[in-house]
Amino acid sequence: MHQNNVVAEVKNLKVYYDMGDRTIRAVDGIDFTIREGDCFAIVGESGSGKSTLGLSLIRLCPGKVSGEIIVDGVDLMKLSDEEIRKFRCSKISIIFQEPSSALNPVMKIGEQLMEVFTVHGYSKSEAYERSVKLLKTVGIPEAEKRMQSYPHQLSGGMKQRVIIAMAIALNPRLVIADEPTSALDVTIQAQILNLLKNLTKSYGLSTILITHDMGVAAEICNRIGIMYAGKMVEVGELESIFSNPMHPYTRALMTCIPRGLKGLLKPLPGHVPDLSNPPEGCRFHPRCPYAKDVCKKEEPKPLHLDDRLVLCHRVGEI
Amino acid sequence: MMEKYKQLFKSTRVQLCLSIILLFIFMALLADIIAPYDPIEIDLSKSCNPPSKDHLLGTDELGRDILSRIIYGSRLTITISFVATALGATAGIFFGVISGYFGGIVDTIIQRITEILLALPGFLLAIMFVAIMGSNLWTVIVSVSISMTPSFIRMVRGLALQVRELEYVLAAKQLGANSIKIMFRHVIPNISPTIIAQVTLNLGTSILFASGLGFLGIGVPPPAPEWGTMLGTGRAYIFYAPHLIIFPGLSVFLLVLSFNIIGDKLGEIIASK
Amino acid sequence: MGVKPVLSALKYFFYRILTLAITLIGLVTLIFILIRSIPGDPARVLAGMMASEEDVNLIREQLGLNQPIYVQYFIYLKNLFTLNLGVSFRTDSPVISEILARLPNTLILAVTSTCLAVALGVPLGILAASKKGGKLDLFLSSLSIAGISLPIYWLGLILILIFSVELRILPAGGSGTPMHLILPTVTIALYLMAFIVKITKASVVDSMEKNYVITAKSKGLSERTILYKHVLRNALIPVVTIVGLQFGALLGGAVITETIFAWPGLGRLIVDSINSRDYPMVQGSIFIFALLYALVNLATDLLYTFIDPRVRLK
Amino acid sequence: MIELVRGENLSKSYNIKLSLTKSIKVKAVEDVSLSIIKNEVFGLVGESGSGKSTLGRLMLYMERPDSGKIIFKGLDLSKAKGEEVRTARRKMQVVFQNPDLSLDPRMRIYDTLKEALECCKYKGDFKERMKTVMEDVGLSVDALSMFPHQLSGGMKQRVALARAILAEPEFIVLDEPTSALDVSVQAQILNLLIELRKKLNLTYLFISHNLSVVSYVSDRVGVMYLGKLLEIGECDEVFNEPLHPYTKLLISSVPTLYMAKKFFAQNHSGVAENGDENVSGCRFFKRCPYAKDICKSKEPELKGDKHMVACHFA
Repeated sequence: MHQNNVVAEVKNLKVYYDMGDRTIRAVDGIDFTIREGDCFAIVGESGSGKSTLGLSLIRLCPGKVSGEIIVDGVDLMKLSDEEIRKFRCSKISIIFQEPSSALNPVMKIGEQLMEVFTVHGYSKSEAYERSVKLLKTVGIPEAEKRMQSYPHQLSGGMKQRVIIAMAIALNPRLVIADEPTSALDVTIQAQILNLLKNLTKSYGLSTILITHDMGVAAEICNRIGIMYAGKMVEVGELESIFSNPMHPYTRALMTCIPRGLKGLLKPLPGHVPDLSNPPEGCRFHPRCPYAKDVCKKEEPKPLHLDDRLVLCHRVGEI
Repeated sequence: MMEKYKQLFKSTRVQLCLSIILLFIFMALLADIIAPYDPIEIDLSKSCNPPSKDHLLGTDELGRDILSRIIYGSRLTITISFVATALGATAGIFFGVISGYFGGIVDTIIQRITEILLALPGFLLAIMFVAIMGSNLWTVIVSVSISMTPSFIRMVRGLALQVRELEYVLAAKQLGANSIKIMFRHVIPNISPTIIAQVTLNLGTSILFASGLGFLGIGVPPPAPEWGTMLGTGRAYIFYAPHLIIFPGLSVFLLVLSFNIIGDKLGEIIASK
Repeated sequence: MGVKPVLSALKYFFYRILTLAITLIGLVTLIFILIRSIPGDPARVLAGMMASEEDVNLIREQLGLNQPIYVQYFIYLKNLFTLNLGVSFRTDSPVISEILARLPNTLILAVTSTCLAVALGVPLGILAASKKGGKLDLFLSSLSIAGISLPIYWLGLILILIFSVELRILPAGGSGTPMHLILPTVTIALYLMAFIVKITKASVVDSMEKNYVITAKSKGLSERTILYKHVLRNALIPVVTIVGLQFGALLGGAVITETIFAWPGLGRLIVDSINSRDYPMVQGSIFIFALLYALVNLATDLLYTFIDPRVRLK
Repeated sequence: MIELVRGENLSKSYNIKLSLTKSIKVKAVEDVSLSIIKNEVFGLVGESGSGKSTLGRLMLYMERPDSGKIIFKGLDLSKAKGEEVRTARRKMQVVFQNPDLSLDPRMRIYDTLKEALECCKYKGDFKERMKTVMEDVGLSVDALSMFPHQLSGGMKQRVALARAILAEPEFIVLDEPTSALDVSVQAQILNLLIELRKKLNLTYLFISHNLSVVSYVSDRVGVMYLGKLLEIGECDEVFNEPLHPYTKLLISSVPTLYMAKKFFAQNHSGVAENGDENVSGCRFFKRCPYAKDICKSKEPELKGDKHMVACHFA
């Protein structure tokens, strides 16, 4: 279907946290590919490892990371600290969840925004001009005035716009958005999602959107990956996953969400496992209504069906 | 929570500090038995003798054995430190919880009084009280405890203000639990870790204050072997009998350091939640 | 700036001055009550046991002790706030002139030691924070907690022992030359520095864990730039406040240091007056101390509103 | 249709400090009347700052309204005696949003429930009663001996619910009970709530910012914006045929799994701001695409029979 260029490729990515007496395997062998213009959603519940994944992609994760992260043909894992610094923001950037804590409270908005340019070699005056333009692009009224504002003088939605401006400032190849709207009200969330959608189009950005909300994913993404307990259990085109979810967890997620339909929801029993001691075999088997003996013993191998990838022993049977 | 406190005792530094504190408490309790000499009896023939076999830490200007004076002095220091802190902390918790939990006019009154007491740095406040009330063991204890009470009230009040808005307190209120019960069952237990850390630090500070008063000659009056008082009288002989000031000061330092290290570690553990 | 923000800042300033005055009135009222509540004739208490009947009568006259208690109280307040602090029993000169003569010495000591402590303590605190968990951090942190636990009077004596008794390079006490300033300054500065190292480190470590640091990293800033540009700007705000408050508390510590080094400041004046039962002098110097302390705290608060944009007076 | 609780003309405002000199009065709830019918689930939706939680607390009489009254089963609580109020409040229980703050971290579950039973002066066997309630909320009896930190978020919410139903309430305010939970756990709790309501004959006031959750559990809904109720009606009616422009905006803002029509949300760019509630006209005026002059000058009343709306043009 897509013959576009590959922007990023993640191979066998693992992130472990060493806690002394135990190891938390937050991300445990994940592969995926981002193509140009893709908006790839990574959906999972808390404790699925999705935020760790996001941070590790830009090499800001404090845990032990292994595997390959290839962005624009360069393996980030092989770069020196100095090289990765230059890579950040210019090739790969990130948008965080909490707009109120992500900005430095004692620095002016303009100063924080201009910094992105100056650190990557722009002159002060050029940085200023570009920053003002950028603020206008992300829909902040009175941009010149706002350059002189401090973060606490802006609303949550406005702060998130500033952060988005920073992320797209140098026109990077890949933007990671980690729950960009979870801290915002729903009407503001709609505005921000809309902005992200428009920017992706006009800038030709490729994005990874990390979220717990299937609805948010559906809103702006074209491909989707479902994470559960450190594993990517299903990856595919948005429409095809929504019309035909193959993994039992994906199905459960979709039937858990109230959608204005009356009648009882079908909740999953139990909760997300402890990642320092995940279940043997398929990590989902204790909560899975279709689990058989094989699921308890053997870890399922990735199964490729057309454009779909599923991690389940019982694909096709259920 | 208990596991966190266990973590405290695992640290070697804390173990060392605890042993030092216990050593001084032990000295205070058994002073009559372990002290080699009478701490008060004067023998001018032995004035300012340097440390020797007979007098391990030497003798002071009036020929009294310094080791014995330090041993008996630990009684005063430990008493002052624990009693003053207990008084200050009790008053601080009492007024702080009332102020923070009930708010309103009671809060305003307590706050104003606290502000007045905070109008002077703690040590000066203690000096002011002993200056007016005169110097003896009890006025020193009361002055030191009053000097630590206002900041204690402030801290406890702040904590109580936070806890009273917490959901489990609101839920208990909705069930009809009365305020006294809520205070003892929810508020005080939940602010106790921070209080314990603060109390530990105050044990050290109260020693510094009490012996500071002694040093200035307005603390526990001579001939009582109070460490600060010993330093104050001994400093006149600094040019030819430095041992008079080295050992009492070292005792103060060790004890205060021990309390401070434990208090710091406690604070660290609470913050690591 | 328009007229309105200036007005609002002025309003705040007057509000603070007003609360300051109320607090001071509270404090002197407390002293008034305490002195009156001591059993016996207040005039006799104030004059001391050795005073002659004439002196006692003179004091009774001065303080209006023959009049009803509320009149006494107002006379007392009026006297304090017009800085008419009475006459010293010991020297027979006005209390206020004695105090004013000593005050500069105390201030010199406080300012030099604070400067020294800040100049050394802040960089060391930052250093400890940036090497958090390492050997240097352990060393500096241990040194800092030891410094805080050191009884300042003992530290002073030990310094005298080393530099005056053994090495004979610095005077043990007195005033007059810059040499005399060194030991008292170092004594206070060491304690204060230990304290500053501790809070600076805590504040810097705290700021380094904030989300905006990750944001800064994601922009491609180097660790060094992040520390100097982002972290310190946040971390030093509480440090400034605490140093301000400590400067006030230093005035209390001055009592001890001035006594050790025979430094003719306000602190030693208090101790000498207490020991010679010169009550007007004690009362007067405590009042002046409280006034100074309050002014320093007020200045610190105003400084805080100036350096932190979040509370800046609009 | 029997009315259980009624709030009449409730208002509540808080002082919020903006800077050292400036503080503003935020009207969290302003002149809101709400009647809750026995056995219904009334859903209250609104964004942050809409005052929905404050309204919930007022209905519980947990906070006293500045003006207006609460009538529980015909009893005006503002006029009732202390003991009557306590009994009434016991019949009105609450479950909060944050499972970590809902339970005292230093008390075992058993003690938390015991406290509730003691407060209700329960006469029977504590153990038996707890066992029944734990079964009701789907927890095993083993959990009684545990501390909150040993339980998952969903289990903590179940305990909070158990504590509430121990008092045999008739009315429960559920303040965002599932917002801190994962979707799979949220579904468990929502189903449990529906089940319990049938079994124990309960009435809920369900507060949430999540429209799909509210539409799933509610019979009737109210939409709040900056301290005012803008629309009330049967759940299906409000969600399918919203009358107020704000309700329309809210509904079209929700990301759904279906590609819904997004015209309204996409063409909208306002924010609710502090102070907007102080305008003389409609509070949604600034953000409303249909606003006319009258909206600026005159505040619309909440009108209608079953489906009520506060808009000049509905």
